Amino acid sequence: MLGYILRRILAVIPVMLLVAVFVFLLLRLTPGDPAAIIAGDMATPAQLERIREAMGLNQPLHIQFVTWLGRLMQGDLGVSLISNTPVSAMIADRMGPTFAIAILTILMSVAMAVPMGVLAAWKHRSGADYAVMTFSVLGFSVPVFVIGYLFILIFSLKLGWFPVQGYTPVGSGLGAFLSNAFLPALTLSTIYIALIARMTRANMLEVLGEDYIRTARAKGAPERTVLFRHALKNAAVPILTVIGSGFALLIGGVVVTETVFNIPGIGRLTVDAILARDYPVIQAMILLTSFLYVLVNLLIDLSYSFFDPRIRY
Amino acid sequence: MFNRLTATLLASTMLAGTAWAETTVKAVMHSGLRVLDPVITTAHITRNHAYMIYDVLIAQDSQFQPQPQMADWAVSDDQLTYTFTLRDGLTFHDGTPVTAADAVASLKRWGQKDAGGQVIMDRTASLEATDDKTITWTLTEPFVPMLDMLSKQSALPPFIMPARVAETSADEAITDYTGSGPFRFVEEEFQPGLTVVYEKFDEYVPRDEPADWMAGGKVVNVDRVEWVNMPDIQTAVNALSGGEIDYIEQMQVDLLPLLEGDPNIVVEKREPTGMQTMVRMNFLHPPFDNQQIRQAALKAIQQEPVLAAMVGNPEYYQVCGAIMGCGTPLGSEVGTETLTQGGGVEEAKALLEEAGYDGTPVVLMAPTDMVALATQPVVVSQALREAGFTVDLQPMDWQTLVTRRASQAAPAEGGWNIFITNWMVPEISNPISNPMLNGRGDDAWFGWPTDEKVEELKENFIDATDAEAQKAVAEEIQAHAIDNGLLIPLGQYTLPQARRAGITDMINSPVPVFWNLQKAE
Amino acid sequence: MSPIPPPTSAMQPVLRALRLPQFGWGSKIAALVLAVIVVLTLLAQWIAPHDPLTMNPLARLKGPIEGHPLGTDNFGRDIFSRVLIGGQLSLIIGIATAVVSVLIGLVIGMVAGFFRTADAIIMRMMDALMAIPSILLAIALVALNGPSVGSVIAAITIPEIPRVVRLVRAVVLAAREEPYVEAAIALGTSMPKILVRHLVPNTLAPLIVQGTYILASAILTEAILSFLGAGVSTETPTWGNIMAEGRMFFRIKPELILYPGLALSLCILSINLLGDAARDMLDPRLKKRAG
Amino acid sequence: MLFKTRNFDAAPVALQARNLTVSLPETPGNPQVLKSIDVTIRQGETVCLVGESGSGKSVTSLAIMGLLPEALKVASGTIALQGRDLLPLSQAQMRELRAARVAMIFQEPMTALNPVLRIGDQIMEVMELHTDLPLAERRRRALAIMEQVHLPDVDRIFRSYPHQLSGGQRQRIMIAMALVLEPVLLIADEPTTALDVTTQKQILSLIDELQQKHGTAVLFITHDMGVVAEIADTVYVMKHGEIVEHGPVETLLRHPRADYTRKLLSAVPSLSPRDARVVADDTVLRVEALNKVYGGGGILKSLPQAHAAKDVAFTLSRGRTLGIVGESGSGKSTVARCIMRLIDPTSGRIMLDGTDIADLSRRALRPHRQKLQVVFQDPMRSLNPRWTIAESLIEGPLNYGTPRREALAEAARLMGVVGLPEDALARYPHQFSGGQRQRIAIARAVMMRPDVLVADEAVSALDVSVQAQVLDLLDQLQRDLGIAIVFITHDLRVAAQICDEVIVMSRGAVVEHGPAAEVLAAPAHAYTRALIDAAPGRFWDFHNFRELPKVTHAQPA
Repeated sequence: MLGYILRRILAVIPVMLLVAVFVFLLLRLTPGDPAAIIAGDMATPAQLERIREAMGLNQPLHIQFVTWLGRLMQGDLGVSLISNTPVSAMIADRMGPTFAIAILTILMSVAMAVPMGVLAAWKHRSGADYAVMTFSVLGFSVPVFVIGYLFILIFSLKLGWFPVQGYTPVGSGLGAFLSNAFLPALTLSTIYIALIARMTRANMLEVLGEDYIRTARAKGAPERTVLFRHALKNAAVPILTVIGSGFALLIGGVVVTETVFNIPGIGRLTVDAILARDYPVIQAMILLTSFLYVLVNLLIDLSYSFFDPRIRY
Repeated sequence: MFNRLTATLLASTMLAGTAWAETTVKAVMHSGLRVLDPVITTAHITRNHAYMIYDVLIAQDSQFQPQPQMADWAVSDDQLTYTFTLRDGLTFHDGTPVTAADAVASLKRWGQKDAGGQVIMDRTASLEATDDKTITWTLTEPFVPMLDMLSKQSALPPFIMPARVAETSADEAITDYTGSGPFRFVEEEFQPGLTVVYEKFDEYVPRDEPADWMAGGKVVNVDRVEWVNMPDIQTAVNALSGGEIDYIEQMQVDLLPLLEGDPNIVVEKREPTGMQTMVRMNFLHPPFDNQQIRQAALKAIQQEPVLAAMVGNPEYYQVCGAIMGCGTPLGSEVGTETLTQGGGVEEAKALLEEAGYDGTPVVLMAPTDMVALATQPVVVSQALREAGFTVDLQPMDWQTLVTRRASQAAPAEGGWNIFITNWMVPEISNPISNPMLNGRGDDAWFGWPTDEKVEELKENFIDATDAEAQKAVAEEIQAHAIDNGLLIPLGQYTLPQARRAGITDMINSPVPVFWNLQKAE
Repeated sequence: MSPIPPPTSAMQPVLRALRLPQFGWGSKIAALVLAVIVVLTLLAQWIAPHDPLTMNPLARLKGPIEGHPLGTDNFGRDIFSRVLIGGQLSLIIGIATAVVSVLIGLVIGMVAGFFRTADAIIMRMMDALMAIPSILLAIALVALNGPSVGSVIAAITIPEIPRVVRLVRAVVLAAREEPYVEAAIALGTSMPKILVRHLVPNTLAPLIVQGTYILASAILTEAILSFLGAGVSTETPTWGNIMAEGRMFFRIKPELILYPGLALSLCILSINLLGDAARDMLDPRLKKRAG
Repeated sequence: MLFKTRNFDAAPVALQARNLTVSLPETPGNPQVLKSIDVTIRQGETVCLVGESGSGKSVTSLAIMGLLPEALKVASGTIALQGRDLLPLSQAQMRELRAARVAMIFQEPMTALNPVLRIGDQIMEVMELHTDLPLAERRRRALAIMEQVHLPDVDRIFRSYPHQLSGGQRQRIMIAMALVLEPVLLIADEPTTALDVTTQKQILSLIDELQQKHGTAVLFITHDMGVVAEIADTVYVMKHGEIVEHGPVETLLRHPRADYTRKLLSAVPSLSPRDARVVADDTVLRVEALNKVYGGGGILKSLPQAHAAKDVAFTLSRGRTLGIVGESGSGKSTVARCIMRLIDPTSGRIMLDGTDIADLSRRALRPHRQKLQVVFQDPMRSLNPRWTIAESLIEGPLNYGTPRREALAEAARLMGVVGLPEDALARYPHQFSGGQRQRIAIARAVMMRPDVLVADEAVSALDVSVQAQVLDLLDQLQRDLGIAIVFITHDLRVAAQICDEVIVMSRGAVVEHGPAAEVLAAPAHAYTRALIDAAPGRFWDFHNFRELPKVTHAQPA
């Protein structure tokens, strides 16, 4: 087990290294001169050259990469070109809200999607099945910002149940946190629920056709026991996998919902950084989100053995 | 790296929000604050930030007249020596007193960067602190607009910083945000592009006169001001309706109906002059290296559709052909009839024919992420096409435009032909500081016109001794600038501000400021 | 000896998937809706009452009025015409993304599935590409390369490729264990020929299904890119940028989001439903249970 | 005593199905899957339900359990358990009966247990569902029944997960689970089909033992006549949803009345070896010291190695058949795949017509490929489903430069040889039955005019009647073309019928090697003996409806 974990962690290294290369090349091989941005409205060519020199932008690409990677290894993510603040501080500052809302989203999604998927699989080809499937296809079909606007319109403006925007940390009280975080999480959930419900349904359908389900029924087990005790645990691994791979989707959704609900998270930080060509921030953010993705999926892989005793490392 | 992040991440998720001070004003500003050094950028948000935490020597009142702020002044009879005397009680936020040496260092740094400042520096014999309270500035020749330049609100007012900060190279951003203004910058709570927090600076001693635009006593009546950036104006409107914020600096006029009828909300124009939006062409490359074709472009465009698409409600825009702004002392609308009334398309077609325009595509840069600049290019490109231009409308984000407009390369090789920009009317109301009227080729503003005539006219303006004479020269400049196509004015507009009714006594200056205002609980 | 049924076509599984009468009523409606949308957008040039770019800023944000059945947008352009024409580019972006990512993914996936040496390297690269959140990658690509149709397609395509590669590789790995592939080896069939003649056809069915999902998600991604300010120019309307532009006026004139949103959602919904139906049809595991 | 001869006429009826008809109401034409069948099972009796695939055996058992798939509906008839009709019962009432009164065990022990629940919990669940016993008592009873099914180390197995047990152990668990509540009726649906013969023998005797101990009625579903001969009291023969014949086992095997029964019985290959053919001195394949080792290596720690084939050696002459016999995991398929070079041997020589092909590169191997052809087990998967039969058949010849027209003509001719109409060439595999596909696969191999044909369990997936036809075909081809055959099988009957020589493998090693008649009639090695002992019904000559003339070796069953 330990050896396996070690090997898996080691396997993260080449992936992250490749991500680093991608990110670096992506930013360096595309137009947009960070020096021009720093120099501002009134810069002269000589000033530009000085800034390029100072930033090391004149050196060959591979030297720049090695330098950058070296700093990265020491935990130095650099300093924002625009605001001059250390990137790690900026990220640390903005991670809380994103993190909290992402967790809430995952919890809400799983709590809603898994029962939906189980129901749909159990009542295969029934009205309930079609309802769940239609809902989950709808979740993929409506842009998340449209959903966000609709929720604001209905729940905040018409019904007045939630504030329209903003963020309160969990520390200020769960109620306060939830009143701000519920709508964004619900918005984000739609696509996640769609994904998980579909996956749950598909896998439950498959599992429900397995011999041991027949065995359970032959034992006289009631349907509830068959579904939740025998089937669901067997369907858990692919459901977990989709939660992990859906994490990338979640990050995409976060970018949009943070804009719609004005949440000071890393999604907006990234979009702002990209639009402002704030290279150190872009690099750090893409690396970080990729790392989180890899990490989440690693944790999920490792958790498989909890659900399926056949998986031992 | 990630360990540290994870730790802070957990901490910031769990930590309680900061306890509110007694009165907090939450304001949504027009843009997120990212750059904190008011000398290296002309961004308005940075200037607004600087007005919060720094003070200025002299300031402009609502009559555009310079008034004492940190200092009184005296001018020698030969108009060559200006003496500024700091008033008592001025303290930096770190507790040290403000000295003349601080002011001199700040003025010198400013003089390297600001267009007006550079003109003054060109004529400066000496600038020094003669004692702790006295600054003596000696010129080589008289310079009439001296006090106007020093008291201007935009684009780069000379803010006074501690000498140690002002000694930073003008090419580098400052990292120490100690000011002497009425508010203190709370660095720990700063989130670039997102939130800026200011607290009342208790040791600040306001002047005794009532506040009048940037001049007068800056009396702070609230404990804390938070600037929040909201990327979506609708969110801000929703938040204002819900009482989650107190103030929106720039309202999208189209959204005003949403706030109408809400007794808790006041929508108003903050200041009378507003902004001017205008077209800039690139003089270096075809087809706009040809005066006739520049003229054709000017004739092709009519202001009203541009303004309508941009603002919507005519109450908030004004068709105006004056390159120095309508409603300013020097505003003249000579030569802009087709812009203001239309009907120039046929003339434009004729001019194009005459100039032998060969269909060279015109690269028009269109920023998509700047609300105030997003619609004009679309309408302008349509108008140019109707007159016979081939237009290549290239959408891009604002930062790309910023990078690209600095390129003198041919349009096909990463350069450009035309883009649209906005200036605050006070920034362009004077031909000396109006960046569009700089005709010094490579040293001119983007577009790089080489126009000796306009430079000559500006010399005449500096030499003009009274307002009448100035106005006469200004009219000549207007006629020439329009004829040569230095810019195509697209009209003036004001984006109203919206506030909760509980926020009162705001100063209606072009720069939004937070002293003087009261917040009722 | 039992009688042998008459011969059928080589495209058996595909045809079976496309034979609509086997679908449920949901899929039939979906096919109908999709057909209507496609026909309307194809004929948009002739149906649309106005040029989608002709503006009249003085008659902007008007409700349904004479000549403008859905009203006008903030430039005074006809919303109905824009939604019709906008479908064209949205569909083109969707189809192009689906086709390009499937083709590239097919080639890379084949190589990875068949050549063990290349496999490790290719799959690590795909892992890395997958780890980068696709929206961020797409925004970055568009922001850095300029928001042309080409770069939008490229930006949406690149993140989809690893998913296709994984799919193709999995199919190839499974198929190369099939006895008929081993039989082909025994028959002296060369590797490239086995790849093309035996394995590629196996990937066809799952790729068609995957292609529909990519098609749907590309149309959606385009809308999100536009929303975030990294989409195609407003001069070439797409459902995405019509909505992105209209979002400012959501509360004033919800039609600007509503109609393109409805067209977009209906279109994606139909494509997804058809994709699901095709998958149910093509997935032998599900079929087994249906019997 | 050859057969069970108990008489149950006096015993109370445990289960009686009358006029049971099951149909597919949603399929056009409402086809009937079971056509008005009658089955009676008495207490303590073992009733065997035999038939080929698709005869409706399993549907019968599922109908009794009330577990029919949704598409199937009981159209008419009654199923009475101890006189109480089950069909009108609600789902909840049926649930109470399952496991408590009627229990069932299934064919596939590998998949019939829930892989994510512990064995003990799965056994105790039965009691949890049907009794109020406290946990300690449930546990005690679970352990007790596990002892009864002769599981070793019950405490450990109680805590284990299914994947940690062998197939035989899992089937014992299934039996334990089925019998823990002492049901009236045990339905066993092909419970030993997926097991090796030696394990099968143990399970069969276990069922028998428990049945006697508890007096349970057993409905035993199987397609294997050997098993029937071994365990049945009464036999029902099914075909296409109908019961064609039933009666006491001995009567049925000795004097079958229905044609179908006769046909079925005749198709069962005899365990007595065929007459060995003349040894030609024409060696086409010689394998020397063949080894295949899997695993090893690994980056951080060396992975466990598996020696799948140890020093295997044999020679094969033209026109003869070599059988490689063994249970699962014995390494017989590994040897076949090594010879085919579908996998690379670790060491050893494979001399094909005098050339060692063991180490040849793919390219160098190509010219030799055509001499060596293969037929696989699974007829459903051995043909590309997207290709017409013609395309599949000419693939090989085209590879070696035969003109298309010629190849097609040869394909058409071969269709006749394998007994398919010529127009079959234009069709697709899914339009054929399993047996037909296997003929096509054989034709495809023969198209290459191979010297050696490797048949890897080539008839194992087929029903006996079809199996007999395919074996005949192979025999005929061998006679006509002089092909040498390496025949891999786990089925001693099949080996006896077609092999000249036999290799018996166990755990990768060859334990016995010799002429089929010697090895099967007088096995020298204990393992071979055990294997033969375990073959069910080995005393009976089904083909001739009588006992085998002589007992071939020492210990009778």
